[in-house]
Amino acid sequence: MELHNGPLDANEIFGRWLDEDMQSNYGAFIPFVGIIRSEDGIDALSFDIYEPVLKKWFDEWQEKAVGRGAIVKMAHAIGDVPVHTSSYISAVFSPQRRVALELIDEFVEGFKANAPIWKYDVKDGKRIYAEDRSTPMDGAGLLS
Amino acid sequence: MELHNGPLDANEIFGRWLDEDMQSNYGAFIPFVGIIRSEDGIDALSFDIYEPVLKKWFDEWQEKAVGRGAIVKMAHAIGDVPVHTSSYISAVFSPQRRVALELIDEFVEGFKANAPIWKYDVKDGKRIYAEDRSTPMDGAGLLS
Amino acid sequence: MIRVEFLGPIGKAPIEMEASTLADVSAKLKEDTSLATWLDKCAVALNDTMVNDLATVLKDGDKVSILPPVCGG
Amino acid sequence: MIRVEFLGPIGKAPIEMEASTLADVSAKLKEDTSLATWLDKCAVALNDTMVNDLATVLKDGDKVSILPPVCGG
Repeated sequence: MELHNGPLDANEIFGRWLDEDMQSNYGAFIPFVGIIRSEDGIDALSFDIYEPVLKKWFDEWQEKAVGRGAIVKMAHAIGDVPVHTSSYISAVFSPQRRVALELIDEFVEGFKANAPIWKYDVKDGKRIYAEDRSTPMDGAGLLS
Repeated sequence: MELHNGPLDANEIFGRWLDEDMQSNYGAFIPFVGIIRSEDGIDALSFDIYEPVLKKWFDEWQEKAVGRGAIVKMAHAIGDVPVHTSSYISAVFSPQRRVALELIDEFVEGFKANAPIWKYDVKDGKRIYAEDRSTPMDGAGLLS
Repeated sequence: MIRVEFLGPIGKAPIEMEASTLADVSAKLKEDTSLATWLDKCAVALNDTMVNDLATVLKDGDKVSILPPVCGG
Repeated sequence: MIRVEFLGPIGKAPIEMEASTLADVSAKLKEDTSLATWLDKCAVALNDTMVNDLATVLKDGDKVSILPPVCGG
Protein backbone atom coordinates (compact mmCIF):
# COMPACT_ATOMS: atom_id res chain seq x y z
CA MET A 1 0.00 0.00 0.00
CA GLU A 2 1.33 3.41 -0.93
CA LEU A 3 0.07 6.97 -0.54
CA HIS A 4 1.20 9.83 -2.78
CA ASN A 5 0.78 13.58 -2.44
CA GLY A 6 -1.22 14.73 -5.46
CA PRO A 7 -2.13 12.73 -8.60
CA LEU A 8 -0.74 9.24 -9.18
CA ASP A 9 1.74 8.49 -11.96
CA ALA A 10 -0.25 5.53 -13.28
CA ASN A 11 2.42 4.45 -15.77
CA GLU A 12 5.15 4.36 -13.15
CA ILE A 13 2.97 2.43 -10.69
CA PHE A 14 1.73 -0.07 -13.29
CA GLY A 15 5.27 -0.74 -14.52
CA ARG A 16 6.71 -1.09 -11.05
CA TRP A 17 3.95 -3.44 -9.81
CA LEU A 18 4.28 -5.55 -12.95
CA ASP A 19 8.07 -5.75 -12.48
CA GLU A 20 7.60 -6.79 -8.86
CA ASP A 21 5.42 -9.79 -9.68
CA MET A 22 5.73 -10.65 -13.38
CA GLN A 23 8.09 -13.50 -12.42
CA SER A 24 5.97 -14.72 -9.47
CA ASN A 25 4.02 -17.15 -11.69
CA TYR A 26 0.67 -15.39 -11.52
CA GLY A 27 -1.51 -15.81 -14.60
CA ALA A 28 -3.60 -12.66 -14.30
CA PHE A 29 -2.88 -9.08 -13.26
CA ILE A 30 -5.83 -6.69 -13.05
CA PRO A 31 -5.28 -3.06 -12.05
CA PHE A 32 -8.24 -0.77 -11.48
CA VAL A 33 -7.31 2.82 -12.30
CA GLY A 34 -9.59 5.53 -10.91
CA ILE A 35 -9.57 8.78 -12.90
CA ILE A 36 -11.14 12.08 -11.81
CA ARG A 37 -14.07 12.94 -14.08
CA SER A 38 -14.86 16.50 -15.00
CA GLU A 39 -18.41 17.08 -13.74
CA ASP A 40 -20.43 19.69 -11.86
CA GLY A 41 -17.81 22.32 -12.63
CA ILE A 42 -15.14 20.87 -10.33
CA ASP A 43 -11.45 21.66 -10.87
CA ALA A 44 -10.23 18.73 -8.80
CA LEU A 45 -11.17 16.30 -6.08
CA SER A 46 -9.26 16.37 -2.81
CA PHE A 47 -8.71 13.54 -0.30
CA ASP A 48 -8.02 13.17 3.41
CA ILE A 49 -6.79 9.75 4.52
CA TYR A 50 -6.47 8.25 7.98
CA GLU A 51 -3.47 6.07 7.31
CA PRO A 52 -3.32 3.86 10.45
CA VAL A 53 -6.84 2.45 9.91
CA LEU A 54 -6.33 2.26 6.14
CA LYS A 55 -3.17 0.21 6.69
CA LYS A 56 -5.06 -2.27 8.89
CA TRP A 57 -7.91 -2.45 6.40
CA PHE A 58 -5.41 -3.17 3.63
CA ASP A 59 -3.49 -5.77 5.64
CA GLU A 60 -6.72 -7.68 6.31
CA TRP A 61 -7.48 -7.67 2.58
CA GLN A 62 -3.98 -8.88 1.83
CA GLU A 63 -4.56 -11.81 4.18
CA LYS A 64 -7.86 -12.64 2.45
CA ALA A 65 -6.16 -12.44 -0.97
CA VAL A 66 -3.25 -14.65 0.07
CA GLY A 67 -5.76 -17.18 1.38
CA ARG A 68 -7.03 -17.43 -2.20
CA GLY A 69 -3.53 -17.69 -3.70
CA ALA A 70 -3.56 -14.06 -4.82
CA ILE A 71 -2.13 -10.71 -3.72
CA VAL A 72 -3.50 -7.15 -3.75
CA LYS A 73 -1.79 -3.80 -4.19
CA MET A 74 -3.08 -0.30 -3.67
CA ALA A 75 -2.05 3.31 -4.25
CA HIS A 76 -4.04 6.42 -3.36
CA ALA A 77 -3.55 10.15 -3.68
CA ILE A 78 -3.63 12.57 -0.73
CA GLY A 79 -4.73 16.18 -1.27
CA ASP A 80 -5.80 17.70 -4.57
CA VAL A 81 -6.13 15.61 -7.75
CA PRO A 82 -7.07 17.59 -10.90
CA VAL A 83 -9.69 16.32 -13.34
CA HIS A 84 -8.42 13.76 -15.88
CA THR A 85 -5.64 12.55 -13.60
CA SER A 86 -5.58 9.44 -11.42
CA SER A 87 -6.40 9.37 -7.69
CA TYR A 88 -6.56 5.64 -7.01
CA ILE A 89 -5.10 2.41 -8.34
CA SER A 90 -5.71 -0.99 -6.86
CA ALA A 91 -4.64 -4.30 -8.34
CA VAL A 92 -4.82 -8.05 -8.02
CA PHE A 93 -2.33 -10.70 -9.08
CA SER A 94 -3.74 -14.23 -9.12
CA PRO A 95 -2.86 -17.59 -10.64
CA GLN A 96 -6.41 -17.92 -12.01
CA ARG A 97 -8.54 -15.64 -14.13
CA ARG A 98 -11.77 -16.23 -12.15
CA VAL A 99 -10.19 -15.47 -8.77
CA ALA A 100 -8.60 -12.33 -10.21
CA LEU A 101 -11.86 -11.02 -11.69
CA GLU A 102 -13.88 -11.71 -8.54
CA LEU A 103 -11.24 -10.38 -6.18
CA ILE A 104 -10.72 -7.05 -7.98
CA ASP A 105 -14.49 -6.46 -7.85
CA GLU A 106 -14.72 -7.29 -4.13
CA PHE A 107 -11.56 -5.33 -3.32
CA VAL A 108 -12.69 -2.17 -5.14
CA GLU A 109 -16.22 -2.32 -3.67
CA GLY A 110 -14.86 -3.07 -0.18
CA PHE A 111 -12.53 -0.13 -0.57
CA LYS A 112 -15.40 2.20 -1.53
CA ALA A 113 -17.40 1.14 1.53
CA ASN A 114 -14.76 1.00 4.24
CA ALA A 115 -11.43 2.62 3.41
CA PRO A 116 -11.05 5.64 5.75
CA ILE A 117 -10.76 8.26 3.03
CA TRP A 118 -12.75 11.47 2.72
CA LYS A 119 -13.47 13.15 -0.58
CA TYR A 120 -13.99 16.85 -1.29
CA ASP A 121 -14.98 18.70 -4.45
CA VAL A 122 -12.60 21.53 -5.30
CA LYS A 123 -14.54 24.40 -6.89
CA ASP A 124 -13.37 28.01 -7.20
CA GLY A 125 -10.60 27.27 -4.70
CA LYS A 126 -13.08 25.93 -2.09
CA ARG A 127 -12.98 22.41 -0.65
CA ILE A 128 -16.50 20.99 -0.18
CA TYR A 129 -17.08 17.60 1.54
CA ALA A 130 -18.71 15.17 -0.95
CA GLU A 131 -21.30 14.20 1.64
CA ASP A 132 -23.95 12.94 -0.79
CA ARG A 133 -21.50 10.44 -2.38
CA SER A 134 -20.09 9.24 0.94
CA THR A 135 -21.03 6.04 2.76
CA PRO A 136 -21.15 5.48 6.53
CA MET A 137 -18.59 2.80 7.44
CA ASP A 138 -19.58 -0.59 8.91
CA GLY A 139 -20.60 0.01 12.52
CA ALA A 140 -21.54 3.66 12.01
CA GLY A 141 -23.85 5.15 14.62
CA LEU A 142 -22.24 3.35 17.58
CA LEU A 143 -22.06 6.49 19.69
CA SER A 144 -25.43 7.97 18.73
CA MET B 1 -7.73 -4.35 -31.40
CA GLU B 2 -4.08 -5.10 -32.06
CA LEU B 3 -2.09 -8.28 -32.68
CA HIS B 4 1.64 -8.56 -31.99
CA ASN B 5 4.17 -11.17 -32.99
CA GLY B 6 5.54 -12.67 -29.77
CA PRO B 7 5.05 -11.40 -26.19
CA LEU B 8 3.27 -8.13 -25.48
CA ASP B 9 5.08 -5.10 -24.06
CA ALA B 10 2.53 -4.55 -21.30
CA ASN B 11 4.05 -1.24 -20.16
CA GLU B 12 3.97 0.25 -23.61
CA ILE B 13 0.39 -0.88 -24.25
CA PHE B 14 -0.88 0.29 -20.84
CA GLY B 15 0.76 3.70 -21.24
CA ARG B 16 -0.48 4.18 -24.80
CA TRP B 17 -4.06 3.16 -24.02
CA LEU B 18 -4.10 5.41 -20.98
CA ASP B 19 -2.78 8.33 -23.06
CA GLU B 20 -5.46 7.70 -25.69
CA ASP B 21 -8.36 8.01 -23.23
CA MET B 22 -7.15 9.67 -20.02
CA GLN B 23 -8.74 12.94 -21.24
CA SER B 24 -12.00 11.31 -22.46
CA ASN B 25 -13.69 11.79 -19.09
CA TYR B 26 -13.92 8.14 -18.11
CA GLY B 27 -13.78 7.46 -14.38
CA ALA B 28 -12.44 3.91 -14.44
CA PHE B 29 -9.86 2.09 -16.54
CA ILE B 30 -9.43 -1.63 -15.95
CA PRO B 31 -6.88 -3.61 -17.95
CA PHE B 32 -6.69 -7.39 -17.62
CA VAL B 33 -3.13 -8.59 -18.22
CA GLY B 34 -2.72 -12.29 -19.00
CA ILE B 35 0.71 -13.71 -18.13
CA ILE B 36 2.03 -17.13 -19.15
CA ARG B 37 2.43 -19.34 -16.06
CA SER B 38 5.25 -21.82 -15.78
CA GLU B 39 3.53 -25.20 -15.36
CA ASP B 40 3.76 -28.76 -16.67
CA GLY B 41 7.29 -28.11 -17.86
CA ILE B 42 6.31 -25.78 -20.70
CA ASP B 43 8.79 -23.28 -22.14
CA ALA B 44 6.16 -21.12 -23.76
CA LEU B 45 2.62 -21.08 -25.06
CA SER B 46 1.99 -20.45 -28.73
CA PHE B 47 -1.06 -18.97 -30.43
CA ASP B 48 -2.76 -19.13 -33.83
CA ILE B 49 -5.34 -16.43 -34.52
CA TYR B 50 -7.94 -16.14 -37.25
CA GLU B 51 -7.98 -12.38 -37.53
CA PRO B 52 -11.07 -11.73 -39.74
CA VAL B 53 -13.45 -13.46 -37.31
CA LEU B 54 -11.65 -12.03 -34.27
CA LYS B 55 -12.06 -8.53 -35.68
CA LYS B 56 -15.83 -9.05 -36.11
CA TRP B 57 -16.07 -10.53 -32.61
CA PHE B 58 -14.24 -7.50 -31.23
CA ASP B 59 -16.32 -4.98 -33.19
CA GLU B 60 -19.52 -6.51 -31.81
CA TRP B 61 -18.14 -6.16 -28.28
CA GLN B 62 -17.15 -2.57 -28.95
CA GLU B 63 -20.75 -1.87 -29.96
CA LYS B 64 -22.05 -3.47 -26.76
CA ALA B 65 -19.56 -1.46 -24.69
CA VAL B 66 -20.44 1.83 -26.39
CA GLY B 67 -24.12 1.07 -25.73
CA ARG B 68 -23.22 1.14 -22.03
CA GLY B 69 -21.16 4.33 -22.29
CA ALA B 70 -17.87 2.45 -22.21
CA ILE B 71 -15.17 1.29 -24.63
CA VAL B 72 -13.05 -1.85 -24.82
CA LYS B 73 -9.50 -2.42 -26.07
CA MET B 74 -7.64 -5.63 -26.77
CA ALA B 75 -4.13 -6.81 -27.63
CA HIS B 76 -3.05 -10.42 -28.24
CA ALA B 77 0.17 -12.18 -29.11
CA ILE B 78 0.64 -14.39 -32.18
CA GLY B 79 3.18 -17.23 -32.09
CA ASP B 80 5.39 -18.15 -29.13
CA VAL B 81 5.09 -16.39 -25.78
CA PRO B 82 7.65 -17.51 -23.15
CA VAL B 83 6.62 -18.17 -19.53
CA HIS B 84 6.39 -15.06 -17.33
CA THR B 85 5.66 -12.76 -20.26
CA SER B 86 2.30 -11.41 -21.39
CA SER B 87 0.16 -12.90 -24.18
CA TYR B 88 -3.09 -11.00 -23.77
CA ILE B 89 -4.31 -7.62 -22.52
CA SER B 90 -7.88 -6.45 -22.67
CA ALA B 91 -9.24 -3.30 -21.08
CA VAL B 92 -12.35 -1.30 -20.36
CA PHE B 93 -12.79 2.46 -19.96
CA SER B 94 -16.10 3.46 -18.40
CA PRO B 95 -17.58 6.51 -16.70
CA GLN B 96 -18.79 4.32 -13.82
CA ARG B 97 -17.01 1.85 -11.59
CA ARG B 98 -19.81 -0.77 -11.65
CA VAL B 99 -20.09 -0.83 -15.44
CA ALA B 100 -16.30 -1.13 -15.71
CA LEU B 101 -16.07 -4.04 -13.26
CA GLU B 102 -18.95 -5.95 -14.84
CA LEU B 103 -17.84 -5.29 -18.41
CA ILE B 104 -14.23 -6.42 -17.93
CA ASP B 105 -15.52 -9.68 -16.45
CA GLU B 106 -17.97 -10.30 -19.31
CA PHE B 107 -15.43 -9.23 -21.93
CA VAL B 108 -12.67 -11.53 -20.64
CA GLU B 109 -15.03 -14.50 -20.23
CA GLY B 110 -16.62 -13.88 -23.63
CA PHE B 111 -13.15 -13.74 -25.11
CA LYS B 112 -12.21 -17.08 -23.55
CA ALA B 113 -15.30 -18.74 -24.97
CA ASN B 114 -15.49 -17.29 -28.48
CA ALA B 115 -12.37 -15.51 -29.69
CA PRO B 116 -10.97 -17.56 -32.61
CA ILE B 117 -7.57 -18.23 -31.04
CA TRP B 118 -5.85 -21.60 -30.65
CA LYS B 119 -3.37 -22.32 -27.90
CA TYR B 120 -0.43 -24.74 -27.97
CA ASP B 121 2.00 -25.81 -25.26
CA VAL B 122 5.63 -25.45 -26.35
CA LYS B 123 7.70 -28.25 -24.78
CA ASP B 124 11.12 -29.40 -25.93
CA GLY B 125 10.65 -27.48 -29.16
CA LYS B 126 7.32 -29.21 -29.92
CA ARG B 127 3.99 -27.39 -30.34
CA ILE B 128 1.12 -29.37 -28.77
CA TYR B 129 -2.53 -28.23 -29.15
CA ALA B 130 -3.97 -27.45 -25.68
CA GLU B 131 -7.06 -29.51 -26.45
CA ASP B 132 -8.10 -30.20 -22.86
CA ARG B 133 -8.20 -26.45 -22.02
CA SER B 134 -10.02 -25.46 -25.22
CA THR B 135 -13.73 -24.73 -25.55
CA PRO B 136 -15.96 -25.42 -28.57
CA MET B 137 -17.29 -22.08 -29.87
CA ASP B 138 -21.00 -21.20 -29.85
CA GLY B 139 -22.67 -23.22 -32.61
CA ALA B 140 -20.03 -25.98 -32.64
CA GLY B 141 -21.12 -29.29 -34.17
CA LEU B 142 -23.13 -27.70 -37.00
CA LEU B 143 -21.60 -29.95 -39.65
CA SER B 144 -21.55 -33.18 -37.64
CA MET C 1 -17.09 -24.02 -56.39
CA ILE C 2 -16.67 -23.05 -52.75
CA ARG C 3 -13.54 -23.26 -50.64
CA VAL C 4 -13.33 -24.90 -47.20
CA GLU C 5 -10.52 -23.87 -44.83
CA PHE C 6 -9.51 -25.72 -41.67
CA LEU C 7 -8.19 -23.42 -38.95
CA GLY C 8 -5.72 -23.78 -36.11
CA PRO C 9 -4.77 -27.28 -34.97
CA ILE C 10 -6.78 -29.21 -37.57
CA GLY C 11 -3.74 -28.93 -39.82
CA LYS C 12 -5.50 -29.84 -43.04
CA ALA C 13 -5.02 -28.07 -46.39
CA PRO C 14 -8.02 -26.14 -47.82
CA ILE C 15 -10.29 -28.02 -50.20
CA GLU C 16 -12.60 -26.87 -52.98
CA MET C 17 -15.97 -28.46 -53.66
CA GLU C 18 -19.36 -28.01 -55.29
CA ALA C 19 -22.01 -27.29 -52.65
CA SER C 20 -25.26 -25.34 -52.69
CA THR C 21 -25.87 -25.33 -48.92
CA LEU C 22 -23.92 -25.97 -45.75
CA ALA C 23 -25.73 -29.30 -45.53
CA ASP C 24 -23.90 -30.33 -48.72
CA VAL C 25 -20.60 -29.31 -47.13
CA SER C 26 -21.46 -31.35 -44.04
CA ALA C 27 -22.24 -34.43 -46.13
CA LYS C 28 -18.94 -34.19 -48.01
CA LEU C 29 -16.79 -33.52 -44.94
CA LYS C 30 -18.35 -36.48 -43.12
CA GLU C 31 -16.88 -38.74 -45.79
CA ASP C 32 -13.39 -37.59 -44.77
CA THR C 33 -12.23 -39.87 -41.93
CA SER C 34 -9.42 -37.46 -40.97
CA LEU C 35 -12.17 -35.06 -39.79
CA ALA C 36 -14.12 -37.64 -37.76
CA THR C 37 -12.93 -36.37 -34.38
CA TRP C 38 -13.23 -32.69 -35.34
CA LEU C 39 -16.66 -32.02 -36.84
CA ASP C 40 -18.76 -32.29 -33.67
CA LYS C 41 -16.48 -29.81 -31.87
CA CYS C 42 -16.06 -27.28 -34.68
CA ALA C 43 -17.96 -24.08 -35.35
CA VAL C 44 -18.40 -22.67 -38.86
CA ALA C 45 -17.93 -19.26 -40.48
CA LEU C 46 -19.18 -18.28 -43.94
CA ASN C 47 -17.07 -15.50 -45.47
CA ASP C 48 -15.78 -14.73 -41.95
CA THR C 49 -19.20 -14.45 -40.32
CA MET C 50 -20.20 -17.17 -37.85
CA VAL C 51 -23.19 -19.25 -39.06
CA ASN C 52 -25.59 -21.61 -37.32
CA ASP C 53 -27.93 -22.95 -40.00
CA LEU C 54 -27.28 -25.96 -42.24
CA ALA C 55 -29.78 -24.57 -44.76
CA THR C 56 -27.52 -21.55 -45.41
CA VAL C 57 -27.26 -21.15 -49.19
CA LEU C 58 -23.81 -20.97 -50.77
CA LYS C 59 -22.71 -19.23 -53.94
CA ASP C 60 -19.68 -19.60 -56.15
CA GLY C 61 -16.51 -18.29 -54.49
CA ASP C 62 -17.78 -18.54 -50.91
CA LYS C 63 -15.29 -19.31 -48.15
CA VAL C 64 -16.34 -21.73 -45.40
CA SER C 65 -14.05 -21.81 -42.34
CA ILE C 66 -13.98 -24.67 -39.84
CA LEU C 67 -13.07 -23.41 -36.34
CA PRO C 68 -11.96 -25.97 -33.72
CA PRO C 69 -12.24 -25.39 -29.92
CA VAL C 70 -10.58 -22.15 -28.84
CA CYS C 71 -8.47 -20.99 -25.92
CA GLY C 72 -7.21 -17.43 -26.19
CA GLY C 73 -5.58 -15.46 -23.40
CA MET D 1 -7.79 10.52 30.43
CA ILE D 2 -8.54 9.39 26.92
CA ARG D 3 -8.28 11.41 23.74
CA VAL D 4 -11.03 11.71 21.10
CA GLU D 5 -10.07 12.68 17.54
CA PHE D 6 -12.48 13.80 14.82
CA LEU D 7 -11.39 12.79 11.34
CA GLY D 8 -11.86 14.20 7.86
CA PRO D 9 -14.64 16.73 7.31
CA ILE D 10 -15.83 16.96 10.93
CA GLY D 11 -13.23 19.68 11.38
CA LYS D 12 -13.25 19.66 15.16
CA ALA D 13 -10.13 19.78 17.37
CA PRO D 14 -9.34 16.68 19.48
CA ILE D 15 -10.70 16.63 23.02
CA GLU D 16 -9.55 14.84 26.17
CA MET D 17 -11.97 13.35 28.70
CA GLU D 18 -12.37 10.87 31.52
CA ALA D 19 -14.21 7.77 30.30
CA SER D 20 -14.13 4.12 31.36
CA THR D 21 -16.13 2.72 28.44
CA LEU D 22 -17.22 3.85 24.98
CA ALA D 23 -20.69 4.36 26.46
CA ASP D 24 -19.19 7.15 28.58
CA VAL D 25 -17.68 8.71 25.45
CA SER D 26 -21.04 8.51 23.72
CA ALA D 27 -22.79 10.22 26.62
CA LYS D 28 -20.27 13.07 26.66
CA LEU D 29 -20.22 13.59 22.88
CA LYS D 30 -24.03 13.71 22.76
CA GLU D 31 -23.87 16.82 24.92
CA ASP D 32 -21.91 18.58 22.17
CA THR D 33 -24.44 20.12 19.78
CA SER D 34 -21.79 20.64 17.08
CA LEU D 35 -21.71 16.81 16.73
CA ALA D 36 -25.49 16.35 16.54
CA THR D 37 -25.54 15.67 12.78
CA TRP D 38 -22.42 13.51 12.84
CA LEU D 39 -22.74 10.84 15.52
CA ASP D 40 -25.33 8.62 13.86
CA LYS D 41 -23.25 8.47 10.65
CA CYS D 42 -19.82 7.96 12.24
CA ALA D 43 -17.91 4.78 12.93
CA VAL D 44 -15.40 4.46 15.75
CA ALA D 45 -11.83 3.22 16.09
CA LEU D 46 -10.04 2.52 19.37
CA ASN D 47 -6.27 2.86 19.02
CA ASP D 48 -6.71 2.54 15.24
CA THR D 49 -8.78 -0.65 15.34
CA MET D 50 -12.45 -0.41 14.37
CA VAL D 51 -14.81 -1.19 17.27
CA ASN D 52 -18.51 -2.07 17.47
CA ASP D 53 -19.33 -2.44 21.15
CA LEU D 54 -20.32 0.39 23.51
CA ALA D 55 -19.21 -1.73 26.48
CA THR D 56 -15.58 -1.62 25.25
CA VAL D 57 -13.43 -0.74 28.27
CA LEU D 58 -11.00 2.19 27.96
CA LYS D 59 -7.73 2.79 29.74
CA ASP D 60 -5.63 5.87 30.35
CA GLY D 61 -3.99 7.13 27.13
CA ASP D 62 -6.40 5.41 24.74
CA LYS D 63 -7.17 7.12 21.44
CA VAL D 64 -10.76 7.09 20.16
CA SER D 65 -11.22 8.15 16.52
CA ILE D 66 -14.52 9.29 15.05
CA LEU D 67 -14.77 8.39 11.33
CA PRO D 68 -17.43 10.13 9.22
CA PRO D 69 -18.86 8.65 5.96
CA VAL D 70 -16.12 7.73 3.48
CA CYS D 71 -15.64 7.97 -0.25
CA GLY D 72 -12.22 6.90 -1.47
CA GLY D 73 -11.25 6.29 -5.08
